[in-house]
Amino acid sequence: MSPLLTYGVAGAVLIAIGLYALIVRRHLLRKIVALNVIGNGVFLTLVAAAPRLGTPDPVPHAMVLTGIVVAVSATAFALALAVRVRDATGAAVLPPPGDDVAGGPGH
Amino acid sequence: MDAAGSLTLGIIDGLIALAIIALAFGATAMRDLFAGVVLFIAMGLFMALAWVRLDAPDLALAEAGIGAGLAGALLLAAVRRLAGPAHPEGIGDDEQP
Amino acid sequence: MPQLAELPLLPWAVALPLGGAALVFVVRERAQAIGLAVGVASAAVGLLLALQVATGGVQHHAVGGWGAPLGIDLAADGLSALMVAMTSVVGLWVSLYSSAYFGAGDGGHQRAYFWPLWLLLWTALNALFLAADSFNAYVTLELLGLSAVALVALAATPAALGGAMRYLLVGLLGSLLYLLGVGLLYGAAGTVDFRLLATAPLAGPAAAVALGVITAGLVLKTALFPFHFWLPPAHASAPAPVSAVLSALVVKASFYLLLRFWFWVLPEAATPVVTNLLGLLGALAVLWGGLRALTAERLKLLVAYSTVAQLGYLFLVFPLALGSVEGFTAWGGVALLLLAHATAKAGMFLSAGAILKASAHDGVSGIDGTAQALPVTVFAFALAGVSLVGLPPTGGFAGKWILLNAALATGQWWWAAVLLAGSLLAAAYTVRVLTHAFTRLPGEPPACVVPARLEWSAVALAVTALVLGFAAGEILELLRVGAPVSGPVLMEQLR
Amino acid sequence: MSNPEGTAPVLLRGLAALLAAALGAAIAWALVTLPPSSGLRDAVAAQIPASGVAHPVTAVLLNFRGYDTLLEVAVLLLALIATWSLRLARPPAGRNSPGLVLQDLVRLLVPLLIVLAGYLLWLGAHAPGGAFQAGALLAGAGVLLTLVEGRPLGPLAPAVLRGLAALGVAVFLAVALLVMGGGRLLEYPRGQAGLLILLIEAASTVSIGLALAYLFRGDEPAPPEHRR
Repeated sequence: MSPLLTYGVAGAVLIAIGLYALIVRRHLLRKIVALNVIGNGVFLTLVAAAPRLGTPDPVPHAMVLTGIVVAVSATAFALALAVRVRDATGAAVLPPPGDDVAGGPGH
Repeated sequence: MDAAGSLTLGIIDGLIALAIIALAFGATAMRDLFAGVVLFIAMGLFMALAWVRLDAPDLALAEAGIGAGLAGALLLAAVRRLAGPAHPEGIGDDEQP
Repeated sequence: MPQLAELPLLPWAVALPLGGAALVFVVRERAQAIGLAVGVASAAVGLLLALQVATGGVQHHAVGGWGAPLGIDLAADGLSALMVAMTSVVGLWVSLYSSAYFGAGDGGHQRAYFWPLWLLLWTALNALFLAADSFNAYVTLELLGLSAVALVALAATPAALGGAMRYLLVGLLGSLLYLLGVGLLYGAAGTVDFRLLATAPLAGPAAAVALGVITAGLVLKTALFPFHFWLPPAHASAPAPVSAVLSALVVKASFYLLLRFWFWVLPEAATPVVTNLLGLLGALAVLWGGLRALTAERLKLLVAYSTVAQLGYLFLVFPLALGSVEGFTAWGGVALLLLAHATAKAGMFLSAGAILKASAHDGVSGIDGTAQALPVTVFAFALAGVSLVGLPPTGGFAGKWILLNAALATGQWWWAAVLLAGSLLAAAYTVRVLTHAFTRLPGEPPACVVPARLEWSAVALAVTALVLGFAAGEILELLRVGAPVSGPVLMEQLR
Repeated sequence: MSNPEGTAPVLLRGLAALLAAALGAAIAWALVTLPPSSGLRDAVAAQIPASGVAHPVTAVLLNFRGYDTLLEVAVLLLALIATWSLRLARPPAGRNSPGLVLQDLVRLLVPLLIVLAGYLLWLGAHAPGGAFQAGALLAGAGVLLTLVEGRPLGPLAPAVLRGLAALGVAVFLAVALLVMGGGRLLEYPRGQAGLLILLIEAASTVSIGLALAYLFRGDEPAPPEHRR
């Protein structure tokens, strides 16, 4: 098996693991880790899908580099928001999606 | 490259891929948040190895520095903040109710 | 003065709000004045761009001079131009509204952060609508999602923070699925450019899986039933101008990308099963969203559920226009509905924000008597409601009527039934709000404490929704520029 | 979704597992059946001499697809603005005081990291490296300083700090617009591409390092007045 295919399949498995954890785990931090696992899976898939002849194609490498920076930016903000949610609600979990939650007008 | 050499490399690739998968599973399934984050960082380091094997040294550098290093530092800081006294639920006990 | 055709409006439509965002972040003391000025200028560029496309046809700009597939192209066809124009009009009035909405109450915190975040969101919208490159569209999607979530969290209530968190997680999953699909398409075609993808021989499992995950990711971000669960809490708990932007523009961005992929890149993948499934989910959204709006206890939640319902209509484009000979009828109807909803819903959220500033509590019953205190604002709400219901001569009517004709002309009367049922529900929830607003309270009418800019921005948007009905012909003509479907517009009964 | 007991969680977990497995299998299937191709490798190689840099990934990031990178630097700035807009509470002041040895070690490491970052930045023109890796090193130095001293940088006027955070976007955008003239956004004049790319990368490195370091800290050092 070529290394591309090995890591590509590993990427597919990571996406599956991350998606399962994102749905099932309740703690926000774990959901954020799950999203990062999905992200890493997508990055592996991206590179594995691209060049299969000769020397590597730099374009997907540049794309994944962009993806890594975007992912860490999103992770930093998500973690800060999770801490803020915990501070406001007392628990680092998503509040139930119940709609008519009491709350002040949007201001 | 001779057949034995490429077989060895194939085995190494398989082991790195398996390590990444196992660490990803552990990172999302660990009951202890801190341990989960540590596994996630370890996964990032193995990802860097994978990028080396995929002829992507730029990604290896970025993954080690940003993906594992900084994201790991951010996660550890968040674990510490969340483990603070303002968190009555404590850590762990995490399955969907 | 240089010729309109030669102005490089595509890059400026992105560069202007981006530079403005950086500037208002650094020069915080003047954020409001600079932000407003940049907003007005960005709106002008966007509207000029629409004019440029209307008079000069499809516009291209090869960033860096390389051209696809090596470089990234910007492009504006009729659809892009309309989306940018919509962003400009809504953005202009929301900017004006916000300049009076965010006071100095919390040490100027909301005001200091609203402007850079809002201008970054505007940047993302323009960049997304003008992207001719599917990977570049991924970066704009992330820029859009993160700025939208941050703007929701600006409200800082527990409800808003929870809503923002759910919105963020769903949004990030959606973008990652989209990115996965783009990566697979690159593997299959060796390009990420929309036009080159459209001509590439895409077939096999990779193309199918790519389209599947892209659709899943974008449907999640567009809040199509049953993936709408994240929308009402986020849209209802955000500050009012943010709610307006989210409902009017942000959900349209991911829908726009869906159109790019289904109508341009892989139209041959549209089997009746898929198109009817998307249409069915849209129909369920219309009914479910309408019912929930009818029973919602809070005013802004009612308006947010109305968004869930109105987004459902847009998905009728798949069974009615994809692969149909008279495709342009439904295409035009949906585009008109999209624009009418953007302006009407923005007007409705803006007026709801003003009403809530003057009412007892945020329950629907809390707005009793506001028609006396804020007649102008309640008028705006009512006018926006008329367009959402689809009564003549509003833009909502024009869109629904054309869509109705498309459904009947292609013998798919059941979609027409959905349109009618949705209109009845919209009428019911609008009347429900207005009944409360016009309930006279005993005693003196309460003093009006709302700045005039809040009231008149809402009116302007509601009136725009009305005017769209008269401009339907011109809009459809612009929409034909580079349209993926053709055929006459079947609206004889209207004219 | 949040039904404390009963069978719902098992059902949810089963459905989630099914969905995840189906998705993973579909992706693997797509990858296995993908026909071989060379992507844009040859197109990149053909234009490398005109790109101003010798390293293909840097050429793609800062020239061919530089517009992506401009928006990416904007995403990082956005993450910083968004995080600061949350007004996180500062963790309790009594943080564990680091040992003297650690402090000395950090004082030794930080200059080393900064020099290394400069080297990586310069290296990016012709070898793996560049603004993001260099920025990550700077951020690492900032994280160490935050751990030891509570902040990544010495006292700095708030507007200056914000200016440095926005420097990457500002310089990138300014160059992109200035070279446009009558032509295209980000179309470097022949012969000057290498220098302009280095300028953009240097400014971006500062902003990337700063943004990542302050994202680690979490709160804004000098938020709008009258906070809390």
